[in-house]
Amino acid sequence: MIGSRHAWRKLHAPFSEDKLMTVKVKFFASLKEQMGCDGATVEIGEVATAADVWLAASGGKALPNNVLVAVNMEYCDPNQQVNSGDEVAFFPPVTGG
Amino acid sequence: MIGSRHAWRKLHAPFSEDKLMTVKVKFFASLKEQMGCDGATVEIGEVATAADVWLAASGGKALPNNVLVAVNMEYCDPNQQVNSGDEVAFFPPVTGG
Amino acid sequence: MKVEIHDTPFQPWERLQRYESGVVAQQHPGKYGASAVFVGTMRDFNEGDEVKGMTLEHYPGMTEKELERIIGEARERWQLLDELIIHRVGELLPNEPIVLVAVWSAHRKDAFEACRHIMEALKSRAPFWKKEQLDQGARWVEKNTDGY
Amino acid sequence: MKVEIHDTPFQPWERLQRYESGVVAQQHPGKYGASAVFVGTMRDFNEGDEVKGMTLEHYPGMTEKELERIIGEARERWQLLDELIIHRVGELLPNEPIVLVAVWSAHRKDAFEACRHIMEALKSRAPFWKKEQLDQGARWVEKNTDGY
Repeated sequence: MIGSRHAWRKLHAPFSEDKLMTVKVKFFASLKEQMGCDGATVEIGEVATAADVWLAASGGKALPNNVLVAVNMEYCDPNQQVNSGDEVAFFPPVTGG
Repeated sequence: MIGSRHAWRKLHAPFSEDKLMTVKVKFFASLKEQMGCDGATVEIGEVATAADVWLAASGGKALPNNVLVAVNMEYCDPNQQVNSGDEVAFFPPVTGG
Repeated sequence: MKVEIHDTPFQPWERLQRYESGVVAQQHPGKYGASAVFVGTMRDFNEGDEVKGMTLEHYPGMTEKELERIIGEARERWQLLDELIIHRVGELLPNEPIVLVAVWSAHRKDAFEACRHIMEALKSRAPFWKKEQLDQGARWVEKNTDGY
Repeated sequence: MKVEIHDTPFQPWERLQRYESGVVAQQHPGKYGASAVFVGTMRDFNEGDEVKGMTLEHYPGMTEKELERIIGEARERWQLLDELIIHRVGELLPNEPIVLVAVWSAHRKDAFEACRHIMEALKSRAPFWKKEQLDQGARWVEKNTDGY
């Protein structure tokens, strides 16, 4: 789903074209298989939420309801703002223990 | 508290004087210390409850509320009938674990 | 099901290792997804006093029967594969294990609930009595507190 | 507090023995009257199917952080002396231990409740994912069931 960062940004970044930040995206488990990769570094407009990052990284698909979101290894709401350098992870319901 | 079985029977056995049965009495923990012995074999009238056995074995003292009663190693009500050969145990609240 | 009364110190984790590998894993291979364990250890304090040692008295015969009845009742209420209870008697020092309660089940809800239930039933029904050695002398523990 | 992720089999009872004698007994001698433990072991069945093996994936870094947060929250709610969590990742076979949760406390109520709470929080929050190998192929476990 994630091609070259440049190509992707041109296609999907919905925000300011002149101010960009870089975030690290990670996928796990079944989501990793569906996405075909375990993550990528993506550029996105400077004001963006975790859901925006998903939208960009997934090629425009809506964030499924049951996907969990963590920013910098801490659970958060998809509407949480992300900052440059953040690690943004998306994964299915956890099934450990 | 428990003297010779004969002397005790004469003083306390409240039931039939001609039909007697034998039961084994046991005391544990603080009750054993208070009674000064860990048990005895006592004779008592053939129709008797665990409480009657206590009364006989304790020299006529009332059964304290918090004393637990077991007949043949199973908890029971003080009013339960006992049978010849039964083991009747009296002990304080348990404190194991 | 196994119930043991020991009059010398026992090592709870080592006993668990042996019982699980020797009995549970042999009789229920692949089935015991959940085990819950409680271990009670002698403290050096109780009700504000320093405790130097402890004597644990019990009612031989009834103790084992009552613990087996407690396990039997738990089996009626929860789905259990196996249970192990070990209890010390005799002279104990601080840091020595007093009691081990372990249950094995397919699922964790049964394991957790049965383990706690058995432990509470043991505390309120199994015929054991503790006498504590304090600096001022010995005293019988009068009552177990409720654990819920 | 100790949190460990292992990619090879671990022996829960042996680890408990070592942690208790090496850490808990050293740091809290005479104080740990109660320890409660849960061990989860891989079953050879799930949802009516035979399971041959399992792959446990996790999110390195976040796993440890989340488990430490869970312990921290439990410490705010119960009086705990120490905690040990070990979780397997990688390729597992039936009968291999998956998870160990142990807590030490002065009193049994705190130990029982905190152990169960930590285990349930681990099940619902710690970033692990199970993929089961069946005869028909592999499948991701979709959801943990509620344990209360």
